[in-house]
Amino acid sequence: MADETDALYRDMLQRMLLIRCFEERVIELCHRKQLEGLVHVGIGQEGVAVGIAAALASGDYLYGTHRSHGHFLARGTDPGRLMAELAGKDTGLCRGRGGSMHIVDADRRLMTATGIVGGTIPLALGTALAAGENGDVVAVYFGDGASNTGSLHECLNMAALWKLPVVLVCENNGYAEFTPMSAHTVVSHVSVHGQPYGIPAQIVDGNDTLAVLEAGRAAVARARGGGGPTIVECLTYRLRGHYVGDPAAYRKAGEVAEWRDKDPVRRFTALLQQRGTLAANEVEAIEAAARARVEDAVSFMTESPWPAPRSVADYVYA
Amino acid sequence: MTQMRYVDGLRRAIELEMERDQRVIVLGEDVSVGGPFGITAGLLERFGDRRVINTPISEDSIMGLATGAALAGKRPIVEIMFVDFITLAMSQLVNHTAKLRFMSGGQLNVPMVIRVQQGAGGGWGAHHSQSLEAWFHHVPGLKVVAPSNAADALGLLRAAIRDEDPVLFIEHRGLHFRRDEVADPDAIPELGTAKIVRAGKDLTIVTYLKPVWDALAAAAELAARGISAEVIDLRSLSPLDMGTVLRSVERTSRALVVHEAVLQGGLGAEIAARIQEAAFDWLDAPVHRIGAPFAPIAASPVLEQAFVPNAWTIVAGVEQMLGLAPAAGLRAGDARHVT
Amino acid sequence: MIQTQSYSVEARRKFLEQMLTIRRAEEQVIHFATDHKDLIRGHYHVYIGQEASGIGACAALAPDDYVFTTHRNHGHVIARGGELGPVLAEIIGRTTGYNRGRGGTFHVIAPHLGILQTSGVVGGCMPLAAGAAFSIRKRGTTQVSLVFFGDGVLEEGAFYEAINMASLWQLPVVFVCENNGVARELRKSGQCPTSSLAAKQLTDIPNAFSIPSVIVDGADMLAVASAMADAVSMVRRGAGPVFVETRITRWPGNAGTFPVLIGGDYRLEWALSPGSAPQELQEWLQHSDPVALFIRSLVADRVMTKPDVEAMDAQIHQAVGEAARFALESPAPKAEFALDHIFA
Amino acid sequence: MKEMTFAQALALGLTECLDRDPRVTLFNSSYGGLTPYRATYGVLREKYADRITETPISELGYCGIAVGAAMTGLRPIVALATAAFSFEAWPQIVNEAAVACYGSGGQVTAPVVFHMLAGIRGAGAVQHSHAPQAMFCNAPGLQVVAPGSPADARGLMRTVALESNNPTVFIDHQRLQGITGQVDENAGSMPLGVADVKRQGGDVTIVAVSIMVPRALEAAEALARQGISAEVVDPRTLVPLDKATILKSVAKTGRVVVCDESQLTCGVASELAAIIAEEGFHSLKAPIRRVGIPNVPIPWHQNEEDFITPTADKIIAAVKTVCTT
Repeated sequence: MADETDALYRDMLQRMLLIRCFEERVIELCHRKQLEGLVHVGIGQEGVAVGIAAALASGDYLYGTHRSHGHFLARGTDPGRLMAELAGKDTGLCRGRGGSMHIVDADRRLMTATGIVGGTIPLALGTALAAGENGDVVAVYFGDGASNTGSLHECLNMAALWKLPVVLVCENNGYAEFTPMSAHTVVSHVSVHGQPYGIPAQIVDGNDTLAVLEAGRAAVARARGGGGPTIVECLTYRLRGHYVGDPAAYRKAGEVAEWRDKDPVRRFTALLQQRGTLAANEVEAIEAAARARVEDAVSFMTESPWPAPRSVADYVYA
Repeated sequence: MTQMRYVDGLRRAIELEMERDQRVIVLGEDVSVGGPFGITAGLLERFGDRRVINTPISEDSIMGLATGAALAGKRPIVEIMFVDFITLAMSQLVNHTAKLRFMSGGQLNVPMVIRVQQGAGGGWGAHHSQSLEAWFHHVPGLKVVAPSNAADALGLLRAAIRDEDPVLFIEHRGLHFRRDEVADPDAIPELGTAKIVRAGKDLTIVTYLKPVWDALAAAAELAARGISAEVIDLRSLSPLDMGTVLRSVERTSRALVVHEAVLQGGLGAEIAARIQEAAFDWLDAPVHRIGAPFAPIAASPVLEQAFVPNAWTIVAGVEQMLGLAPAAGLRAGDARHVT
Repeated sequence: MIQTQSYSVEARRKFLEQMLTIRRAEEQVIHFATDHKDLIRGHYHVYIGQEASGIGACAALAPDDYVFTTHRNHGHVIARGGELGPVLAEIIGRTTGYNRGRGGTFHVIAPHLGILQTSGVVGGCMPLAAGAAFSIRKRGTTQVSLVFFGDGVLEEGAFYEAINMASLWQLPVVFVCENNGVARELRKSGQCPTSSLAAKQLTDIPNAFSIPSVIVDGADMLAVASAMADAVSMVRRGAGPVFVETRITRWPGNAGTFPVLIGGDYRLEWALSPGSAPQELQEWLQHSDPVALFIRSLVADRVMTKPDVEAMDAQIHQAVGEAARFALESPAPKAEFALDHIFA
Repeated sequence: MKEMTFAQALALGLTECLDRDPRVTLFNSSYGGLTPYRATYGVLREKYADRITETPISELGYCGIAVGAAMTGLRPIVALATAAFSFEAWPQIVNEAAVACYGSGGQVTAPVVFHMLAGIRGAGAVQHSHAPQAMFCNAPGLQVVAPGSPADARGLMRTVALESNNPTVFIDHQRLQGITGQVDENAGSMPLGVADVKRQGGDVTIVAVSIMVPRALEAAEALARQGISAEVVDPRTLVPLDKATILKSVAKTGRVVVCDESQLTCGVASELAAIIAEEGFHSLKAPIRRVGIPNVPIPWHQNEEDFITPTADKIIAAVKTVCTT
């Protein structure tokens, strides 16, 4: 049992470091103009991505947001094909159609990310309606910004009404795009909106990876057991701007530093060392391995061919 | 040869496909009681509430929800009660339903049907009488079907349900209760095939939905005056069967496009533009368009009638094209007010 | 719960007059639809059984306040002071109607009464009402914006987006939810979820946005009037938005797709002795019809005698009849008019 | 006369509107973000703090709020960022704003401006590159303006925000922001429904909308060097539309290329081509060609994006076809 747990935790840390290295490299590539377009990174939110992914079974579905690199990597998406998609290469997950905001990895039941705030919540409900019959659960990510969209509220109602097997994971990073939550809504926590419909909420420290895992497991178990939807509100923080290149001047002084101390990767590493899961020198090894995978991903991306412009109309219809 | 009402054709198509394919589900506001036109009546009793699902009044989320169900292997038929209410579902329809196959580079497909009914008649006013097909013809990834009779309502709906892509299935409220001969109840036409419903040699009238019947009435009236009009029922608007249209125009050298939707920016503009592009040298006269004026639809019966093309507006349009004197007692200007 | 205020004899007579006016006008609308072929060709919605809600709300408003409503708007327009002639004329699309026949039954709009839009789209008016309130704030007047809507609106995203911003910006708007499918025993209090809303209590939703709310028995004329007076004065004082749920038991005539006058036009005897009414109506008349309940209380309190009520009703009957004739004799709009007023 | 960029001219127009009329108020969807004012927003925000409302991510809600405010004495401008977000707000724009005047028989007006960045912005991908102008042109009750030069941007903003009492969709384009042009700072507002002949020519008429205007002018220069004299007509406003000026030019040249950066099927170019083909039939010497986006969503990568973008080269190619048939 202990070994199993250790193995799981080690694996989770590997994924967190992979995400961190991947996104740091993405930022670098953007600055070097080797990647372009609107790219959103979730550095500082890896704990949520990995905690939730670990709580889901392989048959479960997951829907993302515009900030989903981490959600996908945590679930095992190949970094090479993801990087290739970010670059718009023919070998990308979506053969260059999607780009950073619109990634899909259907083989891993990562149905879609989206450029529309709150846009995947109804999709997730529908998948829950269909997949629930086979005992599969659907998790969907949304940010605090989405709490002001009508679609979240329409969906809270229907999810509760039909007891759908869906886990609504709110990544509350305190900012809707460029604006602090307090300027957008009167509620203190997004999960408050579930109360009128009797949807239970778990508010967790999103930078405490194990807390996310536990909350995620409980919500998934409840959904699988026919208990209906749960909101898991993860309080976290993106250490970078809204998009790569956003100077993020709108943040309070000291805010970033304060959250750096709560960096989920560092906290989880420390925890694993504490409980003896990792030997002191093991972390470097894991990090080195992650960097190596990211470098492979970059070379895969670089060496991959561009899509043929003439293929532009492919996949509009079957 | 059996007789059938348009609504019966629709219900029959849904029943047949639900029997044939367990993945087919029906969602919408009040579908359990049949909706305002009774089309889904009886389905709940027959197929149960796991396959016939009443939704709240949440159009945008219903659209997204059906899309998500399609992604996970269902074949949803969503009913949006009035096409006007699809305006509340534009975000999901345009940003997800229509695009997921493309966005995912072919990893995903969204086999679903969105059933709507539209059209003037009944004095339901500006929020319940619009004809909006042009918007959706402009959205890549969607197919758009518009049957004018019971046989097509039956056959095309079955084809739409079996299609691998999202199909917006547009019914016309004014046709729901008309009765037609259905030659072959098992026929399932291919989407994107137009049909010549009356052969002629002097001009081609291209139309769809209710105006098909007005065009046929006009053609009969014109025949009495020795003018032979060919009438083409497009049946599906996306994909659009321009081949049939162009072959006809090549023979007649004159084309008139008729629809109930607002003329400006309507499907007629697209068809006219393509005809003049491809058949420029054959044309003896400009491609003429008849459609609704650029205004929302008023409730008053007189005002409503003033919007909608009818047999006389079509006759008047043809007279104008052929440079004929208007028929006795009928000036082109009055035509649209005559019923 | 709300403290029911005491109302003067005049005030109570006025309430009854408005109730009977709406009741008779809506009966006339049903006659338009059923006695004349194609006069009202499409669907239409009547306000019978909901009179107290609209009258109580409008009584609390000042002349320059704004009102937004829905496809079920006839009663609201009349309660707000709409004249019978132009209202009935609009409902049947005549040029003498408030919108010159443009809107018909779905869209009776009366800007001179502050009624700026009656939307046929569920939830369509919610942001508009918040917007009018936004403009009030910006212009610094003491007006309020009031919006009537059915319980179905709580299923629409537009509702949430509007109440979130109304609460966030403390806008002077009164949200009046006419929950018109409530079992009689639940009208005063208790949970009453709707078939397609998971919330056990509608007011929990605005409360989650820190919007204060009140639930009132929509069949109790004076209770509604008091609740609305409190709500409107709170909002006018700058307390931000308030949500009022008026709970209404459906009139049996509204059971089907189209309204039906069970047993013909409403008879005052039915109000005084429900036993004399057709079977299907008796329970409603006994417990849920705001008009019957109010007439009985007026008679019991000796505010009016049976003959007073009959005289008042006779006058209203005549006024509605004249208005109906006016509407029917009014010209239909010219076809060319279809092209007017697309742009200002 | 002063040389300025499109973005500067827009900001100038907007500040003039805010200064001249206290009823003008701005709803901005997010701090800078993707809105048309991203370049100049910092300054605006400082100068007009009380006139600007920063909204939650509730397009449906705040567009409706703007309409309601417009019905009751304000003149709101909504900066809707990318035109894709107009789909969130669709019901309020087409069901409420567009019919307010008509539905009330002319009693209610909704003078609101929905300002959005339409079209291919560069890696906007499938959900941030929409060009819905054709759809708005098919929605009676909406005015649709689409300036293609700095001076027009400023002039039209002044007209729709200060003078017009109708709801207006202001079609803007990310790739117009940097283009420069002469702006007469003393000029007032600009009439709606008056097209502008941006370049005189005798052989062919190029009708160009919004971003296609600079591209058409570039094409015309190149064509001139090859001995083809192209006239460039910019409708400037799509609703109302100045048919006369377009048909006058067609009568002169007999050959037409229509350009708009939106999907071709049922696009703006189709409507313009249909009008010209019908009302200018007898002066046409060759079929009208349309230059637009093929019927696909906008792919993310530059290779594919460039491939479907209607460029000056594509206009040149189309002109050559119509001039050789």
